Amino acid sequence: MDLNTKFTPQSWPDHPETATMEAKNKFVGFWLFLGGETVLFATLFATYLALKNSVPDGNEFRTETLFELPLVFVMTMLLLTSSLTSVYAMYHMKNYNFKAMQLWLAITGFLGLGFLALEVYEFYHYIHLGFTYGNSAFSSAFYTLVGTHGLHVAIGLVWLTLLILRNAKRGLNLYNATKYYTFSLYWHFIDVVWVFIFTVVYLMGVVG
Amino acid sequence: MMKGLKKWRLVTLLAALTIILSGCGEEYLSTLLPAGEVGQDQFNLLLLTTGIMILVMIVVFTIYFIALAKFRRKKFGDDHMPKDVEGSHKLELIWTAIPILLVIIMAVPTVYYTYKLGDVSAMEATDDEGNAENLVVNVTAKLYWWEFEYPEQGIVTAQELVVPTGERVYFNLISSDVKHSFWIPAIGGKLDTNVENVNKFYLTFDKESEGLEDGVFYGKCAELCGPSHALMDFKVKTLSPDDFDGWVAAMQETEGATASADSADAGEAAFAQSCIGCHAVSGVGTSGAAAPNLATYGDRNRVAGFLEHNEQNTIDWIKDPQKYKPGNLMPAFDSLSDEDLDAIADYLHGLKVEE
Amino acid sequence: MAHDIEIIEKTPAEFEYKKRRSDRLMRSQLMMFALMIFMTLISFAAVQAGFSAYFVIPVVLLLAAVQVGLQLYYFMHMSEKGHGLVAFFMYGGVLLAFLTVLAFVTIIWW
Amino acid sequence: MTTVSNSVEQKKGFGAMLWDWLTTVDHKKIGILYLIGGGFFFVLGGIEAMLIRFQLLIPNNDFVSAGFFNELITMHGTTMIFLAAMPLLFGFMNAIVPLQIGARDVAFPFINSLGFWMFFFGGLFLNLSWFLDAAPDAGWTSYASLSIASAGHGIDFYAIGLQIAGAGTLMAGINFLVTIINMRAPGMTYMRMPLFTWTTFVASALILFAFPPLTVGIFFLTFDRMFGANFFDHTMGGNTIIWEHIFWIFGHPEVYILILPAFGIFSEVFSVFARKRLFGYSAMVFATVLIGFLGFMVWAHHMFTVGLGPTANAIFAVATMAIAVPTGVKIFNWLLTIWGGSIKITTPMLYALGFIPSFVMGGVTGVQQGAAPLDYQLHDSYFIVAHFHYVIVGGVVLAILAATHYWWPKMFGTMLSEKLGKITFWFFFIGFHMTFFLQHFLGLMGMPRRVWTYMDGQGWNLFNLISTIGAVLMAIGVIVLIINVIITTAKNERVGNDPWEDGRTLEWAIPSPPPFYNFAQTPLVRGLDSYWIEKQEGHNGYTAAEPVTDIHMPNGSIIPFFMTLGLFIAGFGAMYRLEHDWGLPVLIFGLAFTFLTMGIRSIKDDLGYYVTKDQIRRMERGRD
Repeated sequence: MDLNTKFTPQSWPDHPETATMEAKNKFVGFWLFLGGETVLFATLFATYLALKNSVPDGNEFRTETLFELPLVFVMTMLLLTSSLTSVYAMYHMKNYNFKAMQLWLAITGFLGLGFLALEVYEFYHYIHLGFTYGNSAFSSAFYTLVGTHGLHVAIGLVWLTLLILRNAKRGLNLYNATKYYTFSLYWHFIDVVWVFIFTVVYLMGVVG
Repeated sequence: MMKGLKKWRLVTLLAALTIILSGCGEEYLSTLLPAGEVGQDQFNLLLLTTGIMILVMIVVFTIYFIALAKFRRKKFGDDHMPKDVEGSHKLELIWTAIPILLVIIMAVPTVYYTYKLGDVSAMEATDDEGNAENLVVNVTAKLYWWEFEYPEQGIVTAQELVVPTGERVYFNLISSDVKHSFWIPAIGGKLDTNVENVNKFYLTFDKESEGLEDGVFYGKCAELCGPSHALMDFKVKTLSPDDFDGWVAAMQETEGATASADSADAGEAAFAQSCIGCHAVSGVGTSGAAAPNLATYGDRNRVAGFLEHNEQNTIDWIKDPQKYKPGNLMPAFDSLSDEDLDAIADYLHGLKVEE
Repeated sequence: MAHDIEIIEKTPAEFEYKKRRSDRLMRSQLMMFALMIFMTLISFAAVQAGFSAYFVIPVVLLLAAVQVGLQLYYFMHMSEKGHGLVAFFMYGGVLLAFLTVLAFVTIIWW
Repeated sequence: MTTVSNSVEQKKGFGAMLWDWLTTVDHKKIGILYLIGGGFFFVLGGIEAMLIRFQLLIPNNDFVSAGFFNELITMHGTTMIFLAAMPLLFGFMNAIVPLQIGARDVAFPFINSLGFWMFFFGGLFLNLSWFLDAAPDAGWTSYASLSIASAGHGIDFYAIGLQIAGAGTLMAGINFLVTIINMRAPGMTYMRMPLFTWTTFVASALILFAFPPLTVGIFFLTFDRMFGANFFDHTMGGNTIIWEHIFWIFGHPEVYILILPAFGIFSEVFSVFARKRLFGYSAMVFATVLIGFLGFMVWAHHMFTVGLGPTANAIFAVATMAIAVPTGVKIFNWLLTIWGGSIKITTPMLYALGFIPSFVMGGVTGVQQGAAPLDYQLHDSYFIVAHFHYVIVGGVVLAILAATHYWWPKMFGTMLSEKLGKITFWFFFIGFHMTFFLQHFLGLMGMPRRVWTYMDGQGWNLFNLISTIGAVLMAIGVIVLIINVIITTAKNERVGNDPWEDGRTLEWAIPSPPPFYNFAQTPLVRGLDSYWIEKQEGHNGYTAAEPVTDIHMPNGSIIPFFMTLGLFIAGFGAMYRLEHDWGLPVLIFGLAFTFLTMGIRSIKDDLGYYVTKDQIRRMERGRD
């Protein structure tokens, strides 16, 4: 493959993310990876549900009293919006508008960063209350589930930063179009997982 | 030459016969010689499935050996090109339908027995006066010994389960350290003793153990639980209901029994010095002891569940338990004098509730 | 060179068509986003309003499932051509996920 | 433009050769690496097995200590499943599947190499436990209450080693999936794929869905043991049954991950040496997919005695029995494949013919265990040991040995001795049945599994003695195989494209061993058994789908090796973090090193190189 082939909006293919063999492989492989991730998170969710509110005698921490919905709501909005901004980025990618794509991706990154900061704050707050990782089986399951999601966000941010910086000078080509596209898939997947986290962990936790 | 061949055949036949006959195992330990309703149900299921499976195997092996004999390239020559066959819907339908049928034949009794053996609803049943109708035994598995509590009777014993014949005995099973599994092969199997929940099931003992080689059925731990997993045996004594009532009464009479340091019996005195902190000698109590209850030590069949029941083994065990059951929790009492050890062993082997 | 990607220049008409189509797609995605935000609001509101758990839990779970469907089909384009096998594997994953969760909430009960 | 890489050059120094193997991304070489790695661990696991059998030779034996025995059984199981059977199958998948579908390489050559090194370093990590501290001793299932209670670092080695190796397996699985989905030659539709490719495909799908739960489970175990979590500590609200579920949600599909490729291998062997196409090909494909699917629905049959309650037990019992149906379909299709064929008894065919009765035995006892109430008696007894060895050895190991003989000429260009091969077979086959047949009865006679020793007078002595003798015969068989490999390699008599003369699939249409680019021109596939079709029409070779063009090939890379090395180092840091000061820095250094290599990989473009038309023509001519 040639990195130097220059495209115009007119010659840019309809589906640049699957325009070459390598791209097709990456595309399918990444989707399959997401299929595996589904099962990975399912196991974490299942464990969380089995251990929800399962604490030793005398331990006060329960989902009903611990979680605070306003914070979770803000986090949810940040992440949902970042999902939309990455859709905008892909819209510009398909139209061969490199600058606009980079810009929207940067916005996506900042929203993600905001989400992550709030999550760190949330954990810090709980730990301050005494709800540490080793506090109970419940706390272990909670931090592992939500933390694994947070780790995915963090990895996504590093990936995004590398993408934006690495390609800033050379613009779009068929080599990096797939990379951008798979990143957006990844980011949406993180959002999907969060939808279940705020529903199953927080909303259902507050309801009891 | 012929004679030699015949002899060889005879030897082979005899060897095969020995293997087949010994293939049933020992009466006190083998699932193939069930001595209770549960084991019998399970054995019947074994016979049914084995029958069906042998049928399947006969069909497969017949086709297999005929094909092997008939279609050899040696016969056809190297140039022979067999006809390519894509498949046969009719044949494929047959060998899909028949296995489905066989599976259904096996599935029906499987489901039936699963529910039957899992039915512990009678466990809590009481008669008009509020007495439990059925015998319940609480089993606690520990590293590497078994504790049996009879809550209704208020008694507790260790290593040897004593049960009446001819009735369903219900079990509450739990483990106090790591997971074990409670198995009496000849009576029926098996249920894990988990650490976090009580498992319940029942067994029926239809044969008195007295006539058996050692006078007991063998029980096993069936879940890897550490170095001495292999040695975590227990014994089961099955008595007629009357004898069982007698045993319970005798156990209840040991209430308050203890070892006194001032005793004239040197063994009892030494025992009171070194052992009573962990080992009770009264059969009245509840589960949760740190070490096996020794009220029936003299009645037992084995030392530590597996060593031959004599005083020398008792002494050796006390001196260095780790040597016999690595990883068990009893400290070594090698500082005890030989006289003390002898006396303790004497004393222990005298602890009996049975005549 | 032979192994390079063939570059096909679109005619102005084709290009216009492509642009229109991608704008249309973008608009529908924006709509879906609004829908998702709306559903999230309902979920949070239902919980804050303090309805019975027997009502709230099925509702929020259903809304979550719908949201995920929207993400997969609109944002991740799973309905588009060439996603058949991918969708098969995703559904496989979802089925196993469901089984796992079902098992963990039914047969680990103590 | 870079020219042809060093892989075509001959005569290199040892250093250059080592570098070549460390950096290779060629699927055929990685296949060989898997065979070497898997073979090494297979021998290691075999030695452990022999020690186990010698301990159980006579009652009250104290050949090994109780603690050491538990380490032996744990490492034997873990090694054989994760480090021997699976990698050996991966070896054949890597070497053969791309050839069968007419591809020049796998979809992700770099990740292929990474997957191998992760398997290898994970296995190394696990086995270093023999020399450092203590080996894991809670059984290959590592049930939680015991694995949490186990002192020392044994279980930590298990957790971290398997985590690294498991990640490698997951990568390999995705790689095979994408390869088969995307890289098939023109005309190679799904329903024309050889059965070995099909089973690789389904097994890889199982890997994709089964390994993430294992990853999570092992993380729980790691966190509980090393980082203060409480998933399995019931005094803190934890629950050990969660581990059992997670382990078997992974563990049961794992069995199918092993056995399906074995089915694929035998399907190839039967049809080649019966000189007849596979009977009921589409039914075979369907059965494969169905077995893979059902494989996920039955995990709790490993937990019938846990106390899940009659309803759960009944459901899982019936689901388990249902698997017998597609498996039965397969057995009968194989029988009908040889029926009416022209059976040539070569070594691979001998293994295939030995497989049928052995596997049927293992299969029927599996159905018996599916009957939950009966399983209450069988579970955790020697009956189970007998059953799964009949399935794994009678199915998987026989398949691996068959494949070794069958594909050896394709992979190495020289034939293993048929005579020695048959000697191996008979020793192994007779030894295998001697070892395991009587263990069914030992179990029924009340012998629990995983026992370090047994008392005299329980009626178990004779059968245990016979069993150990059988194990010795198996060991002799393996030794003969090793001798065979050495002799064959020393003699190095070259063979042509199709040394069995009855090859049906594409891999036999190209030279043995194939050139590094596999196919000079992408082949055109015109039906099932495409090489057979060509031969019927008098062609020797394959029909090309394109003119000779430049071929794009990936560059070799040392990065996978270093990436894994970082994780390997980090593993020690994580483990010794609490008792040694150097633990935490080493953990951080290892992870940072891995991230650094990942960064290099993602920032530095690696676009591969081209082999030009002229070079290909020259090489192809030189071969004729």
